Amino acid sequence: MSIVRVTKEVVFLYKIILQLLVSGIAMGFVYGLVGIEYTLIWNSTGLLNFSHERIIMLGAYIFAGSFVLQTGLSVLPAIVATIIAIIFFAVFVAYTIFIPLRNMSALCAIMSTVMLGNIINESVRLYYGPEAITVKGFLTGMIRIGTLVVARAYVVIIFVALIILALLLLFMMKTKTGKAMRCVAQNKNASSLMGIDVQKNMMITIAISFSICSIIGLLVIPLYSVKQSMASMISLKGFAAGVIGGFGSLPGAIVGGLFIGIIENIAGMIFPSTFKDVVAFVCLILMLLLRPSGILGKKRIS
Amino acid sequence: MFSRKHTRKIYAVLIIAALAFPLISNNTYYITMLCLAFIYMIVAFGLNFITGMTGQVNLGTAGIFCIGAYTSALLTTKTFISPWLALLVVILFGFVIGIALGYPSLRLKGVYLSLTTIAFGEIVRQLVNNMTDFTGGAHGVRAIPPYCLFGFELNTKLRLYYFLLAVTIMFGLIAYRIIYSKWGRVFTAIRDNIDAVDTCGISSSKVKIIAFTLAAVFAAIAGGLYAHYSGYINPSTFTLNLSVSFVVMVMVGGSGTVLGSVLGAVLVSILPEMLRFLGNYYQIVFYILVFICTILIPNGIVNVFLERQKTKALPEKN
Amino acid sequence: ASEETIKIGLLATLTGYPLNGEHMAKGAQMAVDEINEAGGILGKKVELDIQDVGNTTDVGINSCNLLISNKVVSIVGPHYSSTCLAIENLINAAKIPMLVGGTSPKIAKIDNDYLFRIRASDTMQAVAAAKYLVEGLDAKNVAILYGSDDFGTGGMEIASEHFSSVGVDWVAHPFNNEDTDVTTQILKCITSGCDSVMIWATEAAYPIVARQLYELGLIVPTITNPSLAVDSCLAQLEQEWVEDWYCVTDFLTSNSEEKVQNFIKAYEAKYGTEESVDLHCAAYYSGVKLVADAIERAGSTDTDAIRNALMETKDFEGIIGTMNPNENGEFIHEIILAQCNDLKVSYIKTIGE
Amino acid sequence: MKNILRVESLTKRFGGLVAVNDLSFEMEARSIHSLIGPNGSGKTTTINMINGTFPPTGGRIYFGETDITGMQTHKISTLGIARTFQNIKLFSTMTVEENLKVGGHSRLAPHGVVSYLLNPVEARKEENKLQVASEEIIAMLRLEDIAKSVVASLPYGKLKIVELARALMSRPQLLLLDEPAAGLNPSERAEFIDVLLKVFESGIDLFLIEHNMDVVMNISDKITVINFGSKIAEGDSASIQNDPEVIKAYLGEKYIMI
Amino acid sequence: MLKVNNISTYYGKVQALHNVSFEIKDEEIVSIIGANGAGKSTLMRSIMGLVQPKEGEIVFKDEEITNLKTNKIVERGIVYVPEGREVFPALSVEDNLEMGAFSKKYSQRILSNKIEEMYDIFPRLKERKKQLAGTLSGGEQQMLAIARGLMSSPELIMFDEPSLGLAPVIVDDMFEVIVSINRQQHIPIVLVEQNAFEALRISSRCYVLENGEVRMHGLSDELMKSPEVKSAYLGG
Ligand SMILES: Nc1ncnc2c1ncn2[C@@H]1O[C@H](COP(=O)(O)OP(=O)(O)OP(=O)(O)O)[C@@H](O)[C@H]1O
Ligand SMILES: Nc1ncnc2c1ncn2[C@@H]1O[C@H](COP(=O)(O)OP(=O)(O)OP(=O)(O)O)[C@@H](O)[C@H]1O
Ligand SMILES: [Mg+2]
Ligand SMILES: [Mg+2]
Repeated sequence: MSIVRVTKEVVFLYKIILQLLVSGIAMGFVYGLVGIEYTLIWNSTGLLNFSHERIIMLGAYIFAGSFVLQTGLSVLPAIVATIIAIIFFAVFVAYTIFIPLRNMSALCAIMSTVMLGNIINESVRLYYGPEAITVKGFLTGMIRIGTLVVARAYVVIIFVALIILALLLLFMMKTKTGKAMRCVAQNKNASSLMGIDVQKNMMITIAISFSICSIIGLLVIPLYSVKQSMASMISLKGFAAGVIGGFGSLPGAIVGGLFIGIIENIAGMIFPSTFKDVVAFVCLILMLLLRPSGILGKKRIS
Repeated sequence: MFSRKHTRKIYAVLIIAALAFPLISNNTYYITMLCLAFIYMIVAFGLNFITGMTGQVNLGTAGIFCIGAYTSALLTTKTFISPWLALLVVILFGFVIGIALGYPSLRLKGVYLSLTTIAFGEIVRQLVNNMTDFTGGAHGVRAIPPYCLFGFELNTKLRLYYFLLAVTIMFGLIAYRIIYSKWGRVFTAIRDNIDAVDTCGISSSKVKIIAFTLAAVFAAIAGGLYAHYSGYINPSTFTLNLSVSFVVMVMVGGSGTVLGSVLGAVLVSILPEMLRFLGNYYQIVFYILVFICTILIPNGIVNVFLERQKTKALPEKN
Repeated sequence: ASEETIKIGLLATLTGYPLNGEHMAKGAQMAVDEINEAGGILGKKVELDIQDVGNTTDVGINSCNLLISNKVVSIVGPHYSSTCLAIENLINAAKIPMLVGGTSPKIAKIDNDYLFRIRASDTMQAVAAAKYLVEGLDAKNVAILYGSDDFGTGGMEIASEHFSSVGVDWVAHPFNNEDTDVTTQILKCITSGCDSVMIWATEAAYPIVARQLYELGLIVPTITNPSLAVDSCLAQLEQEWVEDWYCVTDFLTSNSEEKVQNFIKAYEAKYGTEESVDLHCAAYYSGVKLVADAIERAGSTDTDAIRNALMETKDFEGIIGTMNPNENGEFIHEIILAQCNDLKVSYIKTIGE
Repeated sequence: MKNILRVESLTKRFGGLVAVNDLSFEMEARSIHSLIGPNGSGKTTTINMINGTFPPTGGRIYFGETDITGMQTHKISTLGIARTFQNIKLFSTMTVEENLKVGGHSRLAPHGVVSYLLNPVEARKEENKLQVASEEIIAMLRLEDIAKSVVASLPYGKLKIVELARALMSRPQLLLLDEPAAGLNPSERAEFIDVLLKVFESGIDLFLIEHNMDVVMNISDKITVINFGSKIAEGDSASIQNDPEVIKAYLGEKYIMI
Repeated sequence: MLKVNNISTYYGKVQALHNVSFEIKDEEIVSIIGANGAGKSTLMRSIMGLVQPKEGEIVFKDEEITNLKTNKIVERGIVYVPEGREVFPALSVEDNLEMGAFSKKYSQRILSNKIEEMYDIFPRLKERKKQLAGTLSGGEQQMLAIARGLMSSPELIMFDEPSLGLAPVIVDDMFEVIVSINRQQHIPIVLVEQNAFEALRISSRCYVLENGEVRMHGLSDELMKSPEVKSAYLGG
């Protein structure tokens, strides 16, 4: 009798842990995708884009607010239109901010991107209003595998993350533009002496990074709906994912994301659940102190 | 254009203006706003050592400020000790945090350090928010008693104003003496080339920790003052946004100068209020102004006028 | 100029999260417009001075001081208890009555003669919800999921106290407002073997919590705080996530009472039909009307007179309930119980104190 | 004669690469000692280890009688070893004078922050000392005209001298110079030699890495030549110039003594 | 080939070049000498568009290039090997070389041939080909910078103090390489050098810069004999 109960409990616990792992992995890919985007911009401009959370949000708003609700486009054309709109925006931002200021100090870069984010945020509030927007039926639903459940959106996210990762790796390693990006990040003067169009290169980087942001924005709509704070936590954790995985390494970002996703879910089970985020950030700090190069990162040279 | 000598005159004018202000207008609105600006100034003075001078971006100042505020608030409301005694504990905490935060700064540079400080701020906020039994959680702490000075309770805005003004001047003086001293030079040297600092026989680790500790002590003390100024604190104040505001104060005002921190703190705490007439648009206008400042004058407003910066190398093309 | 108009202040969260200030402002503005159309009060026009409180104490303190220095005769709002707590001593010193929408039980405990509350307190709401779970839905083992902010924590404390007092088992699991995943919390509830769920959190949390409760299969009788009944919140949910959920609320568009329906019509006529009418519109509309009524009865704009008149209010018909102040300055003593079906929240009954 | 510097079987590996291999040499007090060798032979690596930039993989380093192997850079510096860098490391937003003052910080102004704040008189004294010392060195190296310029705007050649000046501010016993004359033309080099000799006469021993043979051969008391991290020759300039191995590996057939 | 007409360049308010004119014809080696801070590098940077001259014009193969962006100028066929190496520190030696040919659309095969060519000139680089450029020794970096400049088979090369930090034996080799590039591939070369003696020896003409102005110019052999040049730049 009691043995039966014990085994039942064990099975129950096992299922719970499995479910936690699966959810952790799913969230991990969200973080990882965000981390990829950070890494990309970091690799190619040596700057960190702190407005990124707001770009994710902006993408979601443009998609849901402008194209789906106002213009009434169906989902697929709306996605394309959103990415195009965001690319235009990226070009604008690149030529007005990043390119003229390409020699600015890290401090200045951080502050100006933070402020850019704030401006985007307020503009969105003024234009779309403060209320959350939803796109009914977009990527909703779930998938059951035995007793495990995963939201359909997560599956799409994992899929898209892997595709983006693969494409970016190919792009960075194999194409000339991709290689030029790495040079521009290291030494803009020398890059231009190699015949690299530094400005165009930066613009492309920013456009790619912004489009990835908007894709992230679209993907998380079914999870958090379109509101101004939708990306605040994932962007912070995405940051952490990038660092834990090894800053500068694209696959590292995914690994870091998975690490955080799983650790925080398991920690949430052991500690009071609200300490989940604390655990994630403590991991970040420990990682930075013990192995600043991250899980996959190479040692940096000074 | 003015040189360092002129800044003395400017300080004198500013102090006289601040002393006289309540005589001209004793509108609580303005007085309170200035009180807050004074508190922010102290934080900015401290942060200037790290962000303005050693060039490390600290985005966790709100966390230190928060610890200062909660330490003082909890000690005075739970154990009923005098706010002054609590202040001693706050200073002690400032030291400890400064060293604890300074330590990672030895191994991490640039964005890595910024990230750590963000994480630190976030950890503090979440802990304060979620350790409900101890900190009162999201409800915050209320009825924090005011400071007492020579038997006077600093319970009116005017008394508080003069008290905070005096404290701010004191910290401004300390900051001024540090900036224009060998320490100021070494802090800047750390930003410019850290390897060379060590070969000059100076332990760069020690200097960094000194900078962080100074900043932490300043921020913690300001936090303590803040708790008693506002009488009520809750975790929602101490967000990343606040940390960003502190950096904005240092940057927009003028990094590496006391006058810059003064100007920055006044701008950041008062400008949005002055823009309220813009209604719905006041925040965005404020952000746009700050944004323009950061990109057009990255060294801050004051440095545009300081003679020294003229000889500075211009960034080259590409 | 202040001689010719009567200024009423409104403190609303117009910037920063979470946002609801726009609805507050619209509701209050509508009340002011109606009053002015009807000839104003005491022969003077009423002017609404709207200030943003952001979501930090600092901005709250500044805006409150600004209103005081603008010589408003009373203040309506703010909506969040933490902001109320931060500025309550200011209005006490300035002797200006303030009608807040913060529902935290802490507010009632404050000894402040100028502080009034125009919404049902959390104590009432949470106790009503908890009671209904136990008595109406026969809960034996409740799981409380609550936001870790002051609102959620307050509700959880009250409800859990009630559960303990009637001998019902309970567990409570908090989440942060920024949380993007509450699987752990829900799994913890499931492991506790709960037979019903109570959710106490701000609107922002619902899309995630409701979705994951459904996905993870914790489909049991569920009751929530008023957020669920807010249209903008419902709009973010799918039908199957919240089917048959209960909630307590102070305002319901489907409430068939005439004053409510008239209010909704007027509001939609003024601001268009896409605007969703919610409790923020209704509560602060009522607040302004209440102040106007008090000024009229006081016959002067002296703030002490207004305060006294407010205390003497009897059966003032607010949109979210009949308003009668108790000794703590609380005006609302009734709450609606409602149920969500097919993403529509329908009225079940009104529960008194 | 006493040794001021003694290096015993010094080895440094970077991964699989052996940059310095079992290198031993001694430097006498009151001498100018040069270390030369082909590019990438481990010269910079050697002085990096002497000054504590990174620890050696093996071997020991003695400064006088003190074992300084693996000590931290700033400690080594306070013991009396200063250095300049091959890729100039100056405080670029500061003026030349300020750079020098930082250089003198540890020797002339050793007080901590708290005592600095509490004792303004002492603080003023320290600052004066720094001022006097920096003026002295500026005069000695003839940097008066650029003393107040911000370093970032100076041409390469000047920067080398500023760096030397900063190193002198700590009044070291031993100065490690990594290609100090690179970027100077022959006439400037001739002047520079005078400066170096003046420095030497003021009581500072020089350990010199340099590819300009006019500098090396004219002032060195002893020259150590390394290749692939190991010593291939040692002696005075005459013997080095005629050493066939050195000619083959480093000087080249065309080298003629000037 | 390249003609610089009366350019003046400023850093902020400080004028670094005063009305400098300069010319290089097909197939010649021109050297530029001058004291520290004379403005030699500034002249090079002005030509490359790294700093914009305020006045004057720069003409390359009869087309004005004065206000073109650096990368466009490189595409026209001018390569500048800057002072201070400026290698890409986080790229390997081989990747650095590859980037040298960025402006050219080489096939993979030609690219590897080119790289092999460079390894022949500087065997040291071959030994270090997988090493990150930032960890190379100073001289190795200098070799890499020179080799990287040669990668794109330019129409004009400008070297800024290429001998800086190189061992004597390598310096000899390097000057030989420069001469042979000029002789065999008929590429004109601008050589900024502190090693004035060598520079004058291999160049046909020479410019002497002083305080941002052209002080003298003429045939190298003649300048070499000038007492002024001798005392100021040749060390006696
Ligand atoms: N970035 C800069 N900002 C301000 N002034 C500069 C800058 N770069 C160079 N200068 C000034 O321009 C003048 C010319 O410098 P340049 O580097 O062209 O000299 P150079 O002849 O190449 O000297 P060197 O032989 O030392 O390399 C110098 O007086 C220098 O101070
Ligand atoms: N961090 C490192 N990682 C790998 N290899 C390194 C590192 N630092 C130096 N090396 C290698 O060690 C060897 C010695 O370098 P070092 O800088 O000591 O040479 P050097 O004698 O100073 O040469 P130069 O005269 O060119 O300056 C070089 O081949 C270099 O590539
Ligand atoms: Mg070297
Ligand atoms: Mg030069």
